[in-house]
Amino acid sequence: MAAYLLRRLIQAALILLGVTFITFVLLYILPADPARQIAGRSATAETVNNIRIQLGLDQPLYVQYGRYLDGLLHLDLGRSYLQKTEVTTLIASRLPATLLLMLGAIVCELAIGLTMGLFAAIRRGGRIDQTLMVISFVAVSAPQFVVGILLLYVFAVYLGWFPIGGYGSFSHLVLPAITLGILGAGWYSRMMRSSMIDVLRQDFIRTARAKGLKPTTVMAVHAMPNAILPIIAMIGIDIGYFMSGIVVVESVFGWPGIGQLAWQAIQRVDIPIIMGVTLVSAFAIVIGNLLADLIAPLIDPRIKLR
Amino acid sequence: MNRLILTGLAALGLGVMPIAAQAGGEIVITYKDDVSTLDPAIGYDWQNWSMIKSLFDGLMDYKPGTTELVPDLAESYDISPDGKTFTFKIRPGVKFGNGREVTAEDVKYSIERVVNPETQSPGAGFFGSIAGFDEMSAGEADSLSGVTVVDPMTIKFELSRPDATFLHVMALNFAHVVPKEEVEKWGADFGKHPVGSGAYNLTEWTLGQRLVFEKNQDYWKEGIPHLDKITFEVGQEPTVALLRLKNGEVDIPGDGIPPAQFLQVKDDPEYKDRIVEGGQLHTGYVTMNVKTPPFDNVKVRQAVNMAINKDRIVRIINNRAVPANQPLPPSMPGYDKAYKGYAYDPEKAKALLAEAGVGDGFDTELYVMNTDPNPRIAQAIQQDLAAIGIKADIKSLAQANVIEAGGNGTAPMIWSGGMAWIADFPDPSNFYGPILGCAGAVQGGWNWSWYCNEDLDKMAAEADSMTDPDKQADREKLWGEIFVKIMDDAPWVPIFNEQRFTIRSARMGGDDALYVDPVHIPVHYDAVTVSE
Amino acid sequence: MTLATAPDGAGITPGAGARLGTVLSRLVRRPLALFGLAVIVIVVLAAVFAPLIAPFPPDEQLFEGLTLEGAPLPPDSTFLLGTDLLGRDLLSRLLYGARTSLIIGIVANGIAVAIGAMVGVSAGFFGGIVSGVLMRFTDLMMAFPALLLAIVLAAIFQPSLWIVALVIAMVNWTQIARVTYTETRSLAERDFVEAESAMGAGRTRILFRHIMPHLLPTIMVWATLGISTTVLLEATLSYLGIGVRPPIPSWGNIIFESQTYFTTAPWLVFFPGVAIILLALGFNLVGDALRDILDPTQKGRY
Amino acid sequence: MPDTPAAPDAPVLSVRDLTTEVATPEGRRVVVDRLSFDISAGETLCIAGESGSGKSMTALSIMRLLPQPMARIAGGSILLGGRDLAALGERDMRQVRGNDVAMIFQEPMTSLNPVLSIGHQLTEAIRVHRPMPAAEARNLAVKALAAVRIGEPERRLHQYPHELSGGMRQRVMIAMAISGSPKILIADEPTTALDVTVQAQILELIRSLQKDFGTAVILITHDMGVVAEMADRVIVMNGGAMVESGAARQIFHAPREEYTRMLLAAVPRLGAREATSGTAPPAPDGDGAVVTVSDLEVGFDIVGGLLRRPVQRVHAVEGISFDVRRGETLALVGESGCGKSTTGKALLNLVPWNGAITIDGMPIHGLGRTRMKPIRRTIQMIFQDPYASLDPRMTVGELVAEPLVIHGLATGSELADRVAWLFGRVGLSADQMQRHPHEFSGGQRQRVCIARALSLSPKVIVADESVSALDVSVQARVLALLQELQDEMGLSYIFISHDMAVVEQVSHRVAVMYLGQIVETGSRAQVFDDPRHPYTRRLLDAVLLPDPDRRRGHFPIADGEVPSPIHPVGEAPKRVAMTDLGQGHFVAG
Repeated sequence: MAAYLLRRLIQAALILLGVTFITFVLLYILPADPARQIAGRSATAETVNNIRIQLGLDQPLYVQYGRYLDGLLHLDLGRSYLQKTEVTTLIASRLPATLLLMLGAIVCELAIGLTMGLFAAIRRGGRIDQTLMVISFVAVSAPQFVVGILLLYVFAVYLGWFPIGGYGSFSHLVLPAITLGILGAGWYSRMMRSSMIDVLRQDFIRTARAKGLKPTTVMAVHAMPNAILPIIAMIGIDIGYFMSGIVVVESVFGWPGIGQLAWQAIQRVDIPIIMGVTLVSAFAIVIGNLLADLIAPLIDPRIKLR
Repeated sequence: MNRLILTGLAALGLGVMPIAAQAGGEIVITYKDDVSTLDPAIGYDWQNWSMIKSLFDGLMDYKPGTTELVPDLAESYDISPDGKTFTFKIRPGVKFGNGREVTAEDVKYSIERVVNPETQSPGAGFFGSIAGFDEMSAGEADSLSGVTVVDPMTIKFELSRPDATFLHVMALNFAHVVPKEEVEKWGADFGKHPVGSGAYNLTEWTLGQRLVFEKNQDYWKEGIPHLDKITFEVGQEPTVALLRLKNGEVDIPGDGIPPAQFLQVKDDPEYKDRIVEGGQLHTGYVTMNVKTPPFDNVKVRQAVNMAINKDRIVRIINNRAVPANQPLPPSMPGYDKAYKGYAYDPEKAKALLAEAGVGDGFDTELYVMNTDPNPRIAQAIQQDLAAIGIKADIKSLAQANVIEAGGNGTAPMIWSGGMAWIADFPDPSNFYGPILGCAGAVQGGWNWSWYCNEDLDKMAAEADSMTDPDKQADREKLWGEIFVKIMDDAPWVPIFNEQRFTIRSARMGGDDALYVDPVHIPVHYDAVTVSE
Repeated sequence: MTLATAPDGAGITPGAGARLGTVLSRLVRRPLALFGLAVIVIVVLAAVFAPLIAPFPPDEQLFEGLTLEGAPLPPDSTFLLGTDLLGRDLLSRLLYGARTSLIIGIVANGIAVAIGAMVGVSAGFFGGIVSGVLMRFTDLMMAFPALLLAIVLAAIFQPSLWIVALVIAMVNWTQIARVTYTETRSLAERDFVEAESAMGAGRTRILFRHIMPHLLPTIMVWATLGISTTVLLEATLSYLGIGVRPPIPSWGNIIFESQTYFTTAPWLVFFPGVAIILLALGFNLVGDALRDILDPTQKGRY
Repeated sequence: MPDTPAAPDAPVLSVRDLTTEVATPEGRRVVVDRLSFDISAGETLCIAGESGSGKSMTALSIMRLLPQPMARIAGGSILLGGRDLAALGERDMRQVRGNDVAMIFQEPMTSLNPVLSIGHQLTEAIRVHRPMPAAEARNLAVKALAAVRIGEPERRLHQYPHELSGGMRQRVMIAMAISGSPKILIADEPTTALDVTVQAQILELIRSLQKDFGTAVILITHDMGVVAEMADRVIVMNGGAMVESGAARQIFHAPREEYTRMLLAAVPRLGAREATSGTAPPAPDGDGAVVTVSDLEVGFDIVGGLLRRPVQRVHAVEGISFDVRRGETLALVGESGCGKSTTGKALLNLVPWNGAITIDGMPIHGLGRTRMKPIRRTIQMIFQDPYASLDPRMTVGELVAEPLVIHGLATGSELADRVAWLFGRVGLSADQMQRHPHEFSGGQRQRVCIARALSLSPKVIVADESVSALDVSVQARVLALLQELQDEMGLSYIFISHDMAVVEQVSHRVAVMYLGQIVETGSRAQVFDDPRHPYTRRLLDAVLLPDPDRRRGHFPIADGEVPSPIHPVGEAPKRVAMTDLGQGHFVAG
């Protein structure tokens, strides 16, 4: 186990290294000059060049990258070009909100998606199944902005049940989490449905029924844990998706997540922030996958970590 | 970044407006983007511009709601007859947030800090006329030879050339005064921990969530500011901010009325009275790269000028602008009211193209920033160009990429929207040098049409050396000529001058002009009031 | 993965044409599949005959298409589905947009599925170093922010439909690779694969004739589910400047352009939204049915 | 239907005119046709029949666990203590399941939930009908495990199904079934998937539990040996209907119906080889061995640690040597995990191995796919599970043609003719070629496999448990076919099986394998008539005879787990030394 973890962490480090490298190269060849962004429009070419030299942007790629890695070793992600603040500070300030929304969204996704998938599987081919399938398609195809604003309209403005955006309390979390939950539920419900149909065909379900167990027990205790296995890997992937930020939902609900930070940075070629956010989201994906792999054997004892 | 008031009536009324009776109160303002920095040397976007103005003060300022220059930290100033020496007497007893008095040393320190290349200030270039600027910005000198502290309360600026805009420069945020000890204490993080001598102090900044400004109890101006507290909530979608405004949770949506809701709000009897309209020193234009064929031919450029239906474009943005025919906005001194420009005439445009030898049209690219409504405007331009046979591919990119394409000359045409020139101060010179003069037509410059006319450069230099206030009218006339000459060469298609629309909550008081203040955008935080 | 059989199967299996015929006739007998097929056919016809059906040119900004204040018009007798923010006829744009969206949905998704399946299958089938390299690369790409890649490609290349398709494919293949990898590994363990080896079948044959066909159901699910996300992803890319070039319409970019207007001009979001959902649903229904029909073991089951 | 008072002699369960239908695309099909029977407490009723006879459907009908929504009870009644199960609501039926009627299934591997611990599954079964504190349920669970003779029951509660052997899992299933003290236990092919020695243990266990609890047992099986061993009364079913019923002795000694007689005749009987096998083993002729194996070793590494180095090694085959001559059948006998299948695979180079193997004079060690290809025309394999070893997405015609296509031996009409001929040769009609494997019965599928193996005209066929999944009558026919082909073409077989009765019927020589090594080898007569190794004897003892008068009697039910072939790297298991008993009869030790 320890050896497994260690090996996975080494792998993770290599993947992160790869991600930083690719990102760095891409940003290097990106036709946009950070120095010009900093210098502003009153600057002379000389000033811009001066800034370029100060930031080391005139150096060859490998020198710049080497310097970045050196900083990374000291947990130094550099300072934002335009905000002048440490990237670690900027990301750290956004992290709690991002994590909270991620958690809320995943809980909603699973709650909505798995329930839908479960019912569709039980009633396979029936009217409920078909209705749920259409709903899942609507969910997958709906634009985040529209869903978000609609929910906001109905539940915050019209009914007044929740605050109109913002961050701080549980009631602030509900609507953004549900918005993301609805959208993700489309995928999860499809996966759950097919996975559940597979499980319900298994012999051990018949055994459970033969014991005289209630249908709910058969479902919850015997079918669910088996059906949920392929979905865990998906959650791992999701974690990364949420960590890289969900710009639209964040801005609709005024949620201070990483997405808006990243979006602004990309618009303005604020390379240290882009690198930092990339690194954090890649880290989250890697950790998410690792977690998924670690959780799987807890649910299915047949899976061995080697 | 300055705006001139359009409604001269309001401006007049303002000068005599008594200080409102109500004092105190708290308001909430929302923004979509987080505030990047509040360091006056760094901050250069329209969102932090006025925030910095409320936290810091400079030697000069404008009368609220107008573009009329008034001394601020300066008690008085004196200009030498040759227009090359400016001496300011500093108001005594003004204190920084940390309790220390503002001195001439602070002014010198603040301006040298901006010029110092290590600060990487985007405003350094504004101080180019101060003697010793070149040495300092090249890193050869530690200070500006032209700035002298005469006594603790007197500072003298010597210029290397006459600069008619110098007082405006002294009103820029970049010239605002910062306390050295605080800057050194916070280092690069000063922008997140600003300490100034302004009307407000920053008391809370939760990154990505909110900033809180509280009244500076020691502020030297009597009765200013009116408000006790302003909360800026950031990260809010304008559509949602409007919903919250309707719900009474927000007093001013900082990003204005979202285009999608504009007509709805405008026609809503409950809100239409709360909408404030104002002009701004803004022109939206299309550049044509005069170095790239076929735009190297003036006839082609003129043809393009005639091909674009500006009225329709204005309609697309819900009439929130007026069609433009020259680079200068109408409220800018030097604007030529008589100039008619190129009228919309596709037939004549086609004829011109034929004369230029491209009668069959040609393919080109139109760069545009990717935020609404710019791609839409670009499509309208695209359709108009197609009507005379020019096939323009739209390249809709992030702001930084468009700026890059303009600066390195790869973009044949650029629609300036979203990155457009809004003047930093109300002077025509600000509309020339970087964006139409030879100085800007270099790698990395802002002159995206790469238009360089040596004669006009000379005329511009001449106009800027006319520092004598009495010659102001001549100077404006000269500038007007320059821009008309530019239009003959037609490196741009001026499309429209945008109007600004703001909405405020019912409880917000103060003159309308304060809400479309030409300098303090969107609102003059120091001057507005709130009932309750 | 093809329906056709090897030429030397002649006499033992019916020809490809005959089989396609049977598949079609079986498809048509299922009401849901028939509905799906009808949707796809209608969309394809709309795309092909757009110039004939569309009441207006798709990119003509009609003077009477906007109010004097510049607001789009709701559906009426002239503009059956209303007009967009530039005064263009929405119906015409939807009809032409079907071309873009079909191409994006099918090509981009197809490339993604193809790359994903190829990587997943190779890694799962060959194992060892191949698997290690491919799957680590997949992990790497998965951890890489797709948006950034898209932006850089947008700034470097001339955006065109095919670049868009490529970028979408680059973004979408990793998950498919993972899924097919797992499945291939379990397929490779199956008895009949061993039986083929025992018989002297080469790796290629086993791969193409005996493993790929079994991946079809999984791939089908991903391919059909991917349609709508792909169509919407194209819209996101449009927004970043790497989508199809304006004024070419796509269902995704129509929605994206006008989503903030959905309270004031709901038709601009509603109609393209319904179109995307219907198309995705159509593909899914047909995909589901095909999966059942093509899987001989499912034949005769409920 | 009058209410039946619970008299001591009254049947516990009384089935009358039970009719069950399954919906198919072609319409409804009756799978159980007006079946009636009674069973009393303490009695064992065997329902015997081949696949598709409706015996499992009967069991599922009683449990009301028919696959939904395709199958339903169309008529008749199932009376249990005055209640008609056929008409009971689902809620009431739940009270019956596990409480009055319990069931164990054929596949212990898949019938237990892989993600729940044994303890969970067991206590759940206990508490569902008798609510009680968890601790008490645990005690009962331990008792139940002890009752099915599972060692260390406390520890087992924490284990998961995959950590137990097949026999152990079936015991857990039985423990679960009896934990509710049901009146009736339905056992659907409880031992079919198990090794012979384990089968014997399980049957013994059921019998002793029945004795202790007085449970009525309905045992469903296709194996007449099991019927003879267990039944008080027998129902023979065919095509959904009852063919014959009666006391066990009567059925076996005086079957009234032709079908019953046929069924009994098909059962391979140990020691009856002279009576059934017409062909005497051919004298080993002089032209030497077609296959020689010497010192074959097959091992698999289990990796672990940071660098994924091998930490353990499965010694699947540990130094075995044998040869097979032309026209000869060598049987490799042993139980699961003894290495017999691995040996078969090594012969076709499907697993990496060490040692020396020559096929028809060609050494095959280290040959890649390409160089191995021509050799595969000499040696072919038939796998255990004909369904799993046929690609379900191809038609059987394509499947049979495939080897010819792969080796480029025929194309076009020649190919079609050849395939048609092969179909005919294995007793299938050529018009079935366009169907898919799932449309065939098990026996037919195995014929397809044989046709496929034959298509290359090999000299040697490795038949890995090729008949063990088949019904007896089918098994007999397939065996006859193999025999016929051998006589006709001079094929050599390596016949891998766990079934001593079958082996006795077909083999010329026998090699008994245990833990990867051969423990006894010799001619059929030597091994069967004079078994020397204790393991050989145990295998023979475990064989059930289809004769209720010759029940095996007591068979030790001890919790016998086969020792593991897994050893740490560098620690090879001890090789056994062979003693020559003369005339080719060798025994370990």
